[in-house]
Amino acid sequence: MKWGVVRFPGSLDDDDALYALREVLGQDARMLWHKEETLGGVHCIVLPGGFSYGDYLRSGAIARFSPIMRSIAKFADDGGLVLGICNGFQILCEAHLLPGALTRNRSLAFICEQVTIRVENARTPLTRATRAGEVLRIPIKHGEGCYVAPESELRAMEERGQVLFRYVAPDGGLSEAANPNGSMRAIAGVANERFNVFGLMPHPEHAVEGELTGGADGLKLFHSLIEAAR
Amino acid sequence: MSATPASLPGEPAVDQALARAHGLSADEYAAVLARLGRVPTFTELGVFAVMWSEHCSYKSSRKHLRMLPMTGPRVVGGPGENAGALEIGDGWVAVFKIESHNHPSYVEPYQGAATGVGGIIRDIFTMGARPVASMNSLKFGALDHPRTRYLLSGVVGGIGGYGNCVGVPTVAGEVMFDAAYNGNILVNAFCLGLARKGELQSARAHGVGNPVIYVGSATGRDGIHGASLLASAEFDAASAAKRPTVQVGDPFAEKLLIEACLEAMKTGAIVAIQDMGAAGLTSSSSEMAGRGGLGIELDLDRIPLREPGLTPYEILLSESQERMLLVVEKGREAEVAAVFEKWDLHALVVGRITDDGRWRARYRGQVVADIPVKALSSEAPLYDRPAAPPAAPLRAADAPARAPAPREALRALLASPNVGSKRWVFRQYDAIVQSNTLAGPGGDAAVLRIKGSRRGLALTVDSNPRACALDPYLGTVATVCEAARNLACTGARPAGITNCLNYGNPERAEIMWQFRRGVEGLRDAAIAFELPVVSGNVSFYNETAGRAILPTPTIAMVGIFEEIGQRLAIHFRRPGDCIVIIRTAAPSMAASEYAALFGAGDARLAPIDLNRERRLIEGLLKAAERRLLNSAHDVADGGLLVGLLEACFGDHALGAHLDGVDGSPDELFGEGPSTVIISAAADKVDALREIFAPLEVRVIGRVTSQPRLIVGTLFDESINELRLLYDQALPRRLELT
Amino acid sequence: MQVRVYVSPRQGILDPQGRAVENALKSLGFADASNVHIGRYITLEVKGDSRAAVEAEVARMCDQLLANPLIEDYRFEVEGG
Amino acid sequence: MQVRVYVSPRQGILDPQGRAVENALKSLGFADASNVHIGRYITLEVKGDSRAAVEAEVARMCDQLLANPLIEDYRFEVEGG
Ligand SMILES: Nc1ncnc2c1ncn2[C@@H]1O[C@H](COP(=O)(O)OP(=O)(O)O)[C@@H](O)[C@H]1O
Ligand SMILES: [Mg+2]
Repeated sequence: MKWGVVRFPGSLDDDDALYALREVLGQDARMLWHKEETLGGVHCIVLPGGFSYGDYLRSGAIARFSPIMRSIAKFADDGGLVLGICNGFQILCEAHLLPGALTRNRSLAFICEQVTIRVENARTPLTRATRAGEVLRIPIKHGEGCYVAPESELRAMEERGQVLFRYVAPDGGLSEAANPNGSMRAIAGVANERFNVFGLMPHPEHAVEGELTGGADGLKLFHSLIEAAR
Repeated sequence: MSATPASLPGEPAVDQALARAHGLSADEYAAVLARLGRVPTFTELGVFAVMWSEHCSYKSSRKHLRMLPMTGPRVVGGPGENAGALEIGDGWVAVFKIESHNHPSYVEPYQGAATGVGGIIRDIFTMGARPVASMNSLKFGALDHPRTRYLLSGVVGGIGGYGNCVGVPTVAGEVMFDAAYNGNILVNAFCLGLARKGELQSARAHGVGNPVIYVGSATGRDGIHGASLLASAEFDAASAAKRPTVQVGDPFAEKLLIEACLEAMKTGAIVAIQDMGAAGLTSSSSEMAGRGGLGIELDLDRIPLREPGLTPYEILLSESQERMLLVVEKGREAEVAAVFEKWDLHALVVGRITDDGRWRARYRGQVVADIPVKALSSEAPLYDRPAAPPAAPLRAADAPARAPAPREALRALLASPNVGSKRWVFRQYDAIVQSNTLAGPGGDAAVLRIKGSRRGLALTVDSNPRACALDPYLGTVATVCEAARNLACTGARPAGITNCLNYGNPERAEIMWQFRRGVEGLRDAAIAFELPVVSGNVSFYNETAGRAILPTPTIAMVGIFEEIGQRLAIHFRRPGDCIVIIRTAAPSMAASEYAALFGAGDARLAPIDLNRERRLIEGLLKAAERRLLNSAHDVADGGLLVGLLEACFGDHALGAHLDGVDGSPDELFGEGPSTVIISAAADKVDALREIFAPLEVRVIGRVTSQPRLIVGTLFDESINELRLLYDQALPRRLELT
Repeated sequence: MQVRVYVSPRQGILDPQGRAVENALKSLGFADASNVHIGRYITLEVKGDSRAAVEAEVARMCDQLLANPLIEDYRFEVEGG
Repeated sequence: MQVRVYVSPRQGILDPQGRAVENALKSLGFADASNVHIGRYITLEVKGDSRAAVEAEVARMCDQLLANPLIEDYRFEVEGG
C-alpha cells in the first residue's frame, strides 16, 4: 500500500508519521510537499500534526488553501482515504472535508499527555482492526482540540456513526475529568459521511512502539487502513 | 577608500556623558577613543556599548571562566564557536548550551520566555545540528507573592507556545519558588542538537570578497539594548525608562529558519553562519569576521526593515528575533537563495568580507561606522573585580520553629510546590515530537534514543540555590553531583556539562565572591568527574533595589548510553524487590525543603567527598550494565520518604514496607549529600555490595503490591492519598481563584 | 481604504477565554463586569475603486479566511474612499 | 452598559499573526490588502451609575488585565446608560 504524508512548512509530526509507516509498519510511504499538486498515486494521505502555517489565526485556516489541498479534496471526492491527525484534523475541518471545528482547549492551555479513547464505530476503514467499545491509549498534544459542531449536526453524525472516538476514563466510562479539552460529547475523532476521510486529535503515530514510547495502540488504526485498502 | 565616518544630522553629539548613559565607564570611553584615534560616531558609540557590555563581553567573568576544564577526548570544535559539541559515538555529535533570559521574562513573561527558547534553539542549529531536545530551569518568587502566578503562567505558556510550535520537544526541567526571586525571576533555557560528525558548521568567516547574506525576519526596533544592556545593569525603577520595546517571538519563522538553514548547509556553499542574538547584526557580523581575522562591510540600505525610518544605530543594535547572518562562497549565492525560497524566505546580500580587518557599515552612501574588528570581537575590557566573602552568611539557620509529627511533615512536604509534582507545568510542553523521547519530564533525567543506533542520551538540568546560599562553593559542587546522579540513575554515563551562572551585581565584592566560589566548585566537581564544560552563559545583575537573588549556578548535564536497553526508570516494578539505599554521607537538614518549611536548618553544608560521589555514579552504571536493578531514583527535594513515594507513583500502584530506617527527621526528610534509592531482586544484593564498596548498600525494606507506605510503627499511609497531595500541590495553589 | 473587521465567537459556542477573563476580572475586584466575550479585531488596508467594491472584497476575505462561520460571526467597517 | 474594547498590537511591535494573515490573503489572490494587524475584540457588560463611572472602570480593566501595555494599545466604546 502506498502512503503520502503531507509536509506543510510548519508540520512537526510529519517525520514521525513517516517513521511509523516506514520503519515500524514497513509501508511504502513518501513525503508530499505542500506546494506540489500531484499525489503520486498513493492510496492513503496522512495530514500530520504541527502548525501548518504557524496557525496564528485559526489552526488549519491557511493550510486549507495550499496547492496540495486542492488535489486532496479531489482525491477525497474520488473516494481516496485521508487521515488527519491533530493539525491534520483541524485542516480537514477548515477545508470542510470533515464536519465541525476545533477550538481552544477548555483549560486554554496546551496539553501533552496519554489519554484513553473509546472506539464508537468499529466498522470503518480507520477502525476495522478494533472492537466497538475498545479503549485505546494514545497521546494527545494540542492547544486547540475542543471539538464543536451544531447540535443538529452532532445528532446526525451520531446516527450515521461518524463519531469514531470519544475521550473516556481508562475503564471506558465517560466523565468530565476524562475529557481533556472540553470537546462536545467528548468527541476525539470523526469521519465524513462517506467514511473515507478521518480526523482525530490523538496521535496514533506516537503510539506504535509499545514499551519504548507511547504504547502500541496506534498500530491498530494504521492496520485498519491497510486492511481497508486491500 | 574609506571616508572618515560621521554622525548623521540630528544624532546627539558624542561625549563622555553620552558614553556614560550607554553604560560605558570613563576608562572604557577613553579606551574607545584610543582604539579609534578619534571621537566615535553616534552609531559607533552604540556599537561599542553593546559589544563591551557585560552580557556580550563577559568582562567580569572571563578571567574566572578560564578555570573551567573545557577539553576532553569527546570534545569537538574549538572554543569560541557558538556552542560546545561532544562526540557521542556512531558518528554523532551532540551540540548543547544553556542560556538565561531572566530580565526579559520578568518584564513580559510570555514573550520573554518564548524568545529565550527561540534564541537558544538558533544557537544550536547555527552549528549545523538539528535541535532535538529542550529543557528549562525556572525560579520564581514565593507562590503567594502577587506577581508570581502571572509570571509562572506567562513563562510556562511562552516556553510551550514557542517550543511546541517549532517541534523541539521539551523533555525536562526544574521549577522552584523562593521569596529571594520575588523581584528577579530566572528563566534558563537549554537546547541540544545532533549533527553528523564532520558536518558541524563554523562561525568563522573566510574568503575575501565572499558575500554576507541576511535571512529571516525583517529588522524592527525590538529590544534595542535589550539583552545586552538590560542584562548588564541592575533592574530598578530607573530601568523602566530604559525599557526596550518587548521582543515578540515568531516560532513559525523560526521553524522555517531551522529547516531552511539545515538544508542550505547541505549545499556546502555556506562558509560561516551565526544567529543574530544579543546585539544582533553587530555581534554576528563582527564575531564572524573576528574569528576569521578578516574585515566585513555591511550595506545598511539593504537590510530589510519592518517599518520605515530606522536609523543605522537602530538597525545595528536591533535585537529582532528569528534572523541569521551567513557568509557564502562567492558565486554560489543563487544556490543558497533557492533553498531559502523553497521555505518562503529571502536570502539578501547585505555585505561582503574584506581583508582589512575593519568592521564597516555604510548607510545612504556614507560610512557610519568604521572600527577595527578586533576592538569589538576580542579587545573588550577585562576586569578582575574585587571579591570578598560577606560579613554575615546569606542565610542563617533558623531556630527550630517547631518539630511537626513525621506524618504531618510528610504531608506538608508533598503539598509544597517545590516538592510536589510539576505536571501542571510540563503537561503544557510537547515532550514527544520527533519520536525519540523514551522518558520525558517526571523522572530523574530525560532519556532520548538516537534512531538507527543502539545509543541514547540522558539530559538533566539542576540547581540548588539554597545550598549555594549557605556555601556558594559546596552548593555548586553538590549541584554537579546531583546532575551526575540524575543521569546515572537512568543508567547513562555523564559526558558533558553546560552551565548558566546566575548572580547579582558583580560590582559588589560579595557577589563577585559568590561567583568565583561557584566557578571553583564547578571546576573541581567537573574535574573530579572528568567532565568537560562545553558551553555556558553568565547572567549578572539579577538584583532589584540592591537585593540579589540567591547565587544560582544552573548545571545542565548530558549523559550517554552505549546501549539504550540498559536504561532505568525511577518507579518500582516488582513486589518483593528489596528497597536499597546507598549514601555518600549522613543526610542533613541544611538547605532542605523541610528546613524551609519548619526552620531547623543547619547553618552549614556538610563537606562533600567527591571520591565517594564518584563511586556512587560508577556503581550505578555498573549495576545498570549488569542489569542488576529494577529501578533507581535520586533523593532530592523532600528527602528519603518523598523519594520513596516518587518511586511508588508509577503505573503499577505499588507500595513500600520499610523496616530498616531509624525514623529520625534527618533520616526521613534530610537532603544533603547524596542518597539513591534502588530496587532489586533479593538475590542481587550481594553483587550490589561488591559493586558499590566501600559505600554501604543498605536494605531498608521491600516493595509491596499493597499500595501503602509503611515505616516501622511510625506510619501506615495510603499511597493513593499521598499521591493526590503530591499531584495537586501546584494545581491546588494555582487554579483556585 | 482602512478596514476594521470584528470577529466574535458565535452565540452558544463555548468561549473559555471569555469566561477566564470574566473570572480574572472578578478576582481583581471588578464585580460589575459580566458576559465577557473575546474575539479578534483585525485592521487592514484595502485598495479599491469604490467603497462597494472594497466591501464586497472584505466580505469574501472574511468568508474564506478571517472567520470560520461555524463558530464565529463577523462584521466590518470600511473607512475612507 | 454594553462595552466594546479593541486591543491591537502597538506600532513597531512584531505582529506575526498579522503578517501570516497578510501573506495568506495575498496568496489567496487578495493583492489589494496590506498592513494587516490582528488584535482582540472584547465585549462585556458593565453595571454602573454613570457612563463616566463605567468608562473609568473599563480603563482600569484594560490597564490591569485586558491589554498588555508593553505590547498593546487599546481603545473602547461604552453604549447605553
Ligand atoms: N520547567 C520544567 N520543564 C520540564 N520539566 C520539568 C520542569 N520542572 C520540572 N520538570 C520535571 O519534573 C521532574 C521533577 O523535577 P525536579 O524535582 O526538579 O527533579 P530532580 O529533583 O530529580 O532534579 C523532573 O523530571 C523534571 O524534568
Ligand atoms: Mg532527581
